[in-house]
Amino acid sequence: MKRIEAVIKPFRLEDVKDALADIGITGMTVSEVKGYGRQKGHSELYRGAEYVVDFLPKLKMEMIVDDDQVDQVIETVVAAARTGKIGDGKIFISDIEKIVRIRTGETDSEAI
Amino acid sequence: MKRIEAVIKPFRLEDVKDALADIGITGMTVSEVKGYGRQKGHSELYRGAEYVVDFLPKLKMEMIVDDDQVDQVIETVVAAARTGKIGDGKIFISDIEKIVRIRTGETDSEAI
Amino acid sequence: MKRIEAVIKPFRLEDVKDALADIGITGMTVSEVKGYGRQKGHSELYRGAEYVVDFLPKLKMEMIVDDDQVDQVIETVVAAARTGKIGDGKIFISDIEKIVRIRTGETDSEAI
Amino acid sequence: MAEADFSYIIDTFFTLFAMTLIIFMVPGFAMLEAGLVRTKNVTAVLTVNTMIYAVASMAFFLVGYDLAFGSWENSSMSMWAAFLFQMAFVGKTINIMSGGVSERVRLIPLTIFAVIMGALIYPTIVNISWGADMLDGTMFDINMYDLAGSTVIHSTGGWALLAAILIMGSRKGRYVNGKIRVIPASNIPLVVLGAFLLWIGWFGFNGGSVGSIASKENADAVALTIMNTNTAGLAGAIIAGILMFIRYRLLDITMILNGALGGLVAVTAGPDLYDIHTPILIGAIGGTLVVFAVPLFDRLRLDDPVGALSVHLVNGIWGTLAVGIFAANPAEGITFMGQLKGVLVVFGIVFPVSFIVLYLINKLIRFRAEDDAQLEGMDVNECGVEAYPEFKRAI
Amino acid sequence: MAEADFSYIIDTFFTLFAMTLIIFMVPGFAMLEAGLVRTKNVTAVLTVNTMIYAVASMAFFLVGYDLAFGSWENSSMSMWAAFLFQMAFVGKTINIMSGGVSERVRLIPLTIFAVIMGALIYPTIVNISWGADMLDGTMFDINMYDLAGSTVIHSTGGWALLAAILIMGSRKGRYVNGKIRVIPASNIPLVVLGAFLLWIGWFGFNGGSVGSIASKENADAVALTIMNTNTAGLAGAIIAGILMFIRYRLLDITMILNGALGGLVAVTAGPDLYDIHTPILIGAIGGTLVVFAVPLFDRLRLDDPVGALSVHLVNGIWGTLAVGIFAANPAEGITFMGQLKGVLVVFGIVFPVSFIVLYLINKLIRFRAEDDAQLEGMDVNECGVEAYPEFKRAI
Amino acid sequence: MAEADFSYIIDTFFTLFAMTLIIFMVPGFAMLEAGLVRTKNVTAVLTVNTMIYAVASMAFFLVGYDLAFGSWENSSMSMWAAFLFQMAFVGKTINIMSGGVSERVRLIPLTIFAVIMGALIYPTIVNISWGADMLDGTMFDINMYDLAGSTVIHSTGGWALLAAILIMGSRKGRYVNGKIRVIPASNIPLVVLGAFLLWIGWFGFNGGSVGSIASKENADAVALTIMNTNTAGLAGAIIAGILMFIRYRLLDITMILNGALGGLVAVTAGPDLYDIHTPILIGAIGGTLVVFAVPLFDRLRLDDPVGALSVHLVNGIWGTLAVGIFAANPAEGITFMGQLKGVLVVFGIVFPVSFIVLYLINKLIRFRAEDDAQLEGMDVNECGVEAYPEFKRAI
Ligand SMILES: Nc1ncnc2c1ncn2[C@@H]1O[C@H](COP(=O)(O)OP(=O)(O)O)[C@@H](O)[C@H]1O
Ligand SMILES: Nc1ncnc2c1ncn2[C@@H]1O[C@H](COP(=O)(O)OP(=O)(O)O)[C@@H](O)[C@H]1O
Ligand SMILES: Nc1ncnc2c1ncn2[C@@H]1O[C@H](COP(=O)(O)OP(=O)(O)O)[C@@H](O)[C@H]1O
Repeated sequence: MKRIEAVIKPFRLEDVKDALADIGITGMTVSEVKGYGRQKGHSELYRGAEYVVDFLPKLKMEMIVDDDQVDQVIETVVAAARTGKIGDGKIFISDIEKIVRIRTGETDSEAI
Repeated sequence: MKRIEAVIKPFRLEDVKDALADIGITGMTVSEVKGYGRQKGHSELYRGAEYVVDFLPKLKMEMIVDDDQVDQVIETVVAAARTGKIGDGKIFISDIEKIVRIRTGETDSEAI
Repeated sequence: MKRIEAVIKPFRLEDVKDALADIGITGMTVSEVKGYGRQKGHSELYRGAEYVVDFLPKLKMEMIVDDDQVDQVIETVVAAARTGKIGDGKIFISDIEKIVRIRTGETDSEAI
Repeated sequence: MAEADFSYIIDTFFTLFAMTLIIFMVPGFAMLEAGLVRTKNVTAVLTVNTMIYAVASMAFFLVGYDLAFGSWENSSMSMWAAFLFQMAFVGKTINIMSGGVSERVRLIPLTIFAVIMGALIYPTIVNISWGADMLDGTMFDINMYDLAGSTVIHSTGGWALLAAILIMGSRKGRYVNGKIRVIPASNIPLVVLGAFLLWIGWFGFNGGSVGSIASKENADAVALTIMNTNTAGLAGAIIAGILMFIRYRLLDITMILNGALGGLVAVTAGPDLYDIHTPILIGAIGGTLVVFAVPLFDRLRLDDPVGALSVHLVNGIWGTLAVGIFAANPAEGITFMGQLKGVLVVFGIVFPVSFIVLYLINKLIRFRAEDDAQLEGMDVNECGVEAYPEFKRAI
Repeated sequence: MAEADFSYIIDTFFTLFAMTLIIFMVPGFAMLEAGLVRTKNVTAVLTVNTMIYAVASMAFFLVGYDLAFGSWENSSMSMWAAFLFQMAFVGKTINIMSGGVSERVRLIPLTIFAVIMGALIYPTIVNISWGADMLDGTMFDINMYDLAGSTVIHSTGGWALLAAILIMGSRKGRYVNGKIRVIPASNIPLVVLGAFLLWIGWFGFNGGSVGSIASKENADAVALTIMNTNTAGLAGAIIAGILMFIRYRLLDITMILNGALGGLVAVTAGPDLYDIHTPILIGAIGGTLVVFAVPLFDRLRLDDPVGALSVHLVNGIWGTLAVGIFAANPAEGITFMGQLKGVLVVFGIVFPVSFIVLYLINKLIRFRAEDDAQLEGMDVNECGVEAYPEFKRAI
Repeated sequence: MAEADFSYIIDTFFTLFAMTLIIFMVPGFAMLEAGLVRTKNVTAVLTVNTMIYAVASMAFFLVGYDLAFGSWENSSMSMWAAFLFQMAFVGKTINIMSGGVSERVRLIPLTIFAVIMGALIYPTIVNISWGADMLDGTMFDINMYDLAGSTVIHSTGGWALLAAILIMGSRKGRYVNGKIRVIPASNIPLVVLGAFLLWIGWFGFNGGSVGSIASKENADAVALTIMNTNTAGLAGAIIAGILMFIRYRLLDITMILNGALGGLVAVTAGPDLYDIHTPILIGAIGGTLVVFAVPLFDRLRLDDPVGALSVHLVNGIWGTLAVGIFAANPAEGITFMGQLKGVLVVFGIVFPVSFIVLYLINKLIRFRAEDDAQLEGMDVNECGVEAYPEFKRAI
């Protein structure tokens, strides 16, 4: 099983979620993060003093999926999250060794 | 070393933490997340318009442990987090290659 | 490619980020977490009743880097995040199989 | 002591008291709207509210007051108190309009409009209704009874808002593929705080509009006015709560408060004319109108994040007509047709004039923020100040 | 001008002023309680506060006022002002009770109770203490001196709360395995804002209760009342701060504010009777009582998230007795025993009646939310509106 | 009715009204400062504001009032009302100082200083300017016109703040390696709410300082005072907005509000003396001064998280001198030199005395929190209560 993490622009969340639900993804976990990257930040003010904010609000979505779903999920996320402008975010894939569903004790593919 | 991540219902946090402390887990990192899964969301209102909220509040706990502790931690989390109702959450296990304790520079098992 | 996660004291963020930028790290993702560890919590009050808060505010930084950068990043984070007092935090290294840049579709090293 | 002196002193004091309550509506509107919009637009909304108070009051001071009343003279109370009371009203009219175009409006063109509204448009309406009356003797002369401005303030703001929404369009992402996306309020305590500051401000708004407390009759009129004002607010809240509960089995506080405000707007035209029970009916109808108008405007794709059209425009009209229904008194010139004429004349002036002014400003500086700016939030793009910036404990 | 006219006008104005200050206690209680509960219950608490103001005031208007005073007639000020002043009190009594059962109480049965309290129970207490006095001539007739309601308002609310807690039980998860789990306040700025709005409201509450400002004596009495009110609040805050610091080396603001409110409740029975130094003692004892009562009620497993029992019930009793101690004046009928009798008679009526009414309503519609609903939060389950819903920047 | 009685009653009532508005400045300062500091210091700031109100008022009551005025006697209004009005001012002076040392000051030594300030330092300044005048006949006797305290309140607080900053130093992490780190406000709605509560409070502050409303002339003076006060605030806000927009193309609300407050401070010395247009100039200069003073103090490494030096000290001086410029009236003893002398004498007393007192307290208990405590936040270390503690939904 694989963990697919996607750091995306926050306002794409609904679209990405819907697109994933359409291809049969039934679970995901989302967190609020701040991203630092090529997308440059902006200046903000405080009582007339300027400062640069270079951590921008992003959302991180995490989906644990079976190996054979990985490519489809990546494609779906890319399609739904892309705006074409810098800062659209990244997808990271890593390995998951085991899954347990707390409620039933089921494991691995059954627990996804 | 393994990373054990548990997505749980927020109000179980204290119990899970205490149970883990009882079996000798000395470190964990927790974050607030929103979960999408089988547990269905609910309707909310705003000025008389209804909408569905399908991301529910969850907490994600992360424990890095030695390989031989994994099973015990899983059991402990399952026991302490389970309410038996849908949405109890999942546990994901993955591999960690290296650990460093910032304060001392100790690594791996010594740094847990 | 590797994922380097560092749980640090929040006020070290700026320094760690600057140090990482200096060694050429161009991307990172940060989230607010609460940490439980050896650093003991403190008592708080509410209407005259005391209780112990043992989850302390921390930040988790996540950098996906090429394998050959790992050691340098670790050193840099340790140097910039260390205060020498308990609770300075930990660094966890794990494997990342694949990266995709959403905007361009580039993958792996090119997508970092 | 001469009775005239007594009356002058007491009415100056009373008017300052009433004015102070109205000024509480400045933070009132600010908190209400700050609570209703998304966090990324909170500072912008607060800045708008602050700037409106500043520039519209100044414009009214330098230009509008003369236009409205012809002269500063006042023998019944201190002329400065009389001015302050009138000045306190101006911002409200513009707040009504600014609230309804939140989350997409840019601040500089809005500030320009606030100046024109405070210097010219609103004073013109005051002139023909409460003031020097330049239409006197023409066929457009109006005789409407409108104690504290169901039409003069609330509909005026509402018509300007309607024009503004037509020009600016809806918020990015609000109506997508024929669907309405609900954008919930971000901070309910602020909404409640704001609504109650408005409610309390209304006591000064309506009570002060009686104009004098310095005789037994006037003291009764003021007290009755405040009582009826409050009663209509209570009734509006209750009916909205009942309707929400019937429909959803839930008590939607945002609608309950809008219901209360609807009731308050509705009673504003004639709180001194009704017996103590009529406001229950007027407020309840007001609250009901809000409950039905909010989704209606949404179906018409008139995107109004705070419900200002429903609260202020619809109930401004209803409240003015209600005087003609429940307190018609042809002997004193209060008739349903007179009220209706007032509503129509004000519409006939405010809507087209606002539309043209907004249209022209829009040619110079676009009112509507770019889509990208809307996505990022007005705070960062217009103010440079985030409302809740903290990356917790990072510094 | 006839002196009677002068007095009528001034007292109408003054009463409207005092009433307005009391209405600031509506957002005051709302903010205080919204700050003290967990975020998942904030909207529910705000909705409760709003609905209570709406329905209890309406019930008092339609039924309760007649029951309390027998007639609306008033020759000393506008009858509408007199009504508004009394109406402003009603909600407070119920707020005291609703605050203490926060985070588990369901809204509809609570609203029903608010109607009954506003229409019948509270007016009955007013009747026998300040009003028409139906017990006059019976052995239960009370002669207690209670200027602004240490007993009539605060203890009444407190007894009703005690009954309510007995019926509803504690919050899920509050007392587990014999341990008390601390559930901290979620938003301290709201707590402080709310407490100060209450404090300011108290000036109207107590000052207005003098009933007239229209003579030199009365002007002095009003000013002294407000001064003594404030002094007791100051003393309550200071003593609570000192006790906290001695015990914990920390200044717990939630306790300091509860101490201040305790002092304010305690002085409420007789602020016009004391010299200017006595309120320091009364307020300091009031603050001390709060500091000790809060943990005591917890040990008794009476779960009161906002400390209302300690602030309002304990100090309502203390304040009423304090009049008998520090301002006994048998010539004018003020005695310790008279005060005590008043406390007991009010207890004897309010507690059982509230208990029975709550018990019966509870049979129809359970007051206490299910455990699962409590875990998820009252906001989602009762209102459908989260207080701070935003998944930051997701839309 | 005798005119004296009328006047006594009305002025008692009016003074109570003005005092109430000033007390709204207690939550006003509290909200403003709570919004301006980082979340980890919010409870501490709120606790400071609460304790200051409590202890400084009490100290003024028990000691300071006698020192300032010599006697409580008052024939023109209730002596209790006169006291309350003066008492309402005390806390403000200390708030000015406490706000500027936020985020590093410890609570106990600050509380001690508040006692000394409320009991001795501030009353001494009142004595020589508005009160018994112990310097009368000496070469230091001052004749400055300072209606509501541009110098007596605002500069006094400002000088004490300057001394305090010199003793306590800047916040940890504010100036690092020669660079200024910006530490933004954490909650803008609270800032706006606080600023408007202050603004409204100013109506009572300045209006009430006229001292009487009980004649036509006084009624006019009060109304003019409030009007001019408001106008200067409007002008300060507008100019700050314009300057921000010119420089950054952004409307920085924190600066706009500071501009408004600067204008309000500046007009405070003579709002009753100016015609209605002069305050536009005075307020605009006030707002401009704030815009330039804020970065200047930062360059001087005087770390003032809320901008109190710029708002209160700089404009306190400017406002006092402005009277000498725009309203000089040698016949009545108002001259530029007289104003300047007043400014200097007050500086000459308050700054060294505050410095010495602060220095001595600092020897006993250090004012400045340890670096580690500052990093963790004052809330946890001084109060034990976090402002927004919730680990969302964890309980
Ligand atoms: N190497 C990295 N490690 C972790 N997170 C990264 C990394 N690079 C980028 N990110 C995340 O992705 C977001 C977008 O990256 P950015 O470089 O701004 O634009 P783009 O996605 O268009 O290349 C960043 O804000 C950050 O959250
Ligand atoms: N495949 C998945 N990937 C990531 N997170 C998941 C996945 N499935 C479930 N989750 C997380 O677990 C939570 C609980 O899952 P859910 O399906 O609602 O109930 P249950 O745990 O009873 O099966 C979800 O809210 C989500 O946060
Ligand atoms: N085994 C672990 N798994 C996950 N997170 C850990 C673990 N141990 C420590 N942490 C994180 O690191 C933080 C610091 O650890 P702590 O034991 O307090 O001090 P130190 O870093 O000095 O050893 C903790 O607050 C927690 O967030």
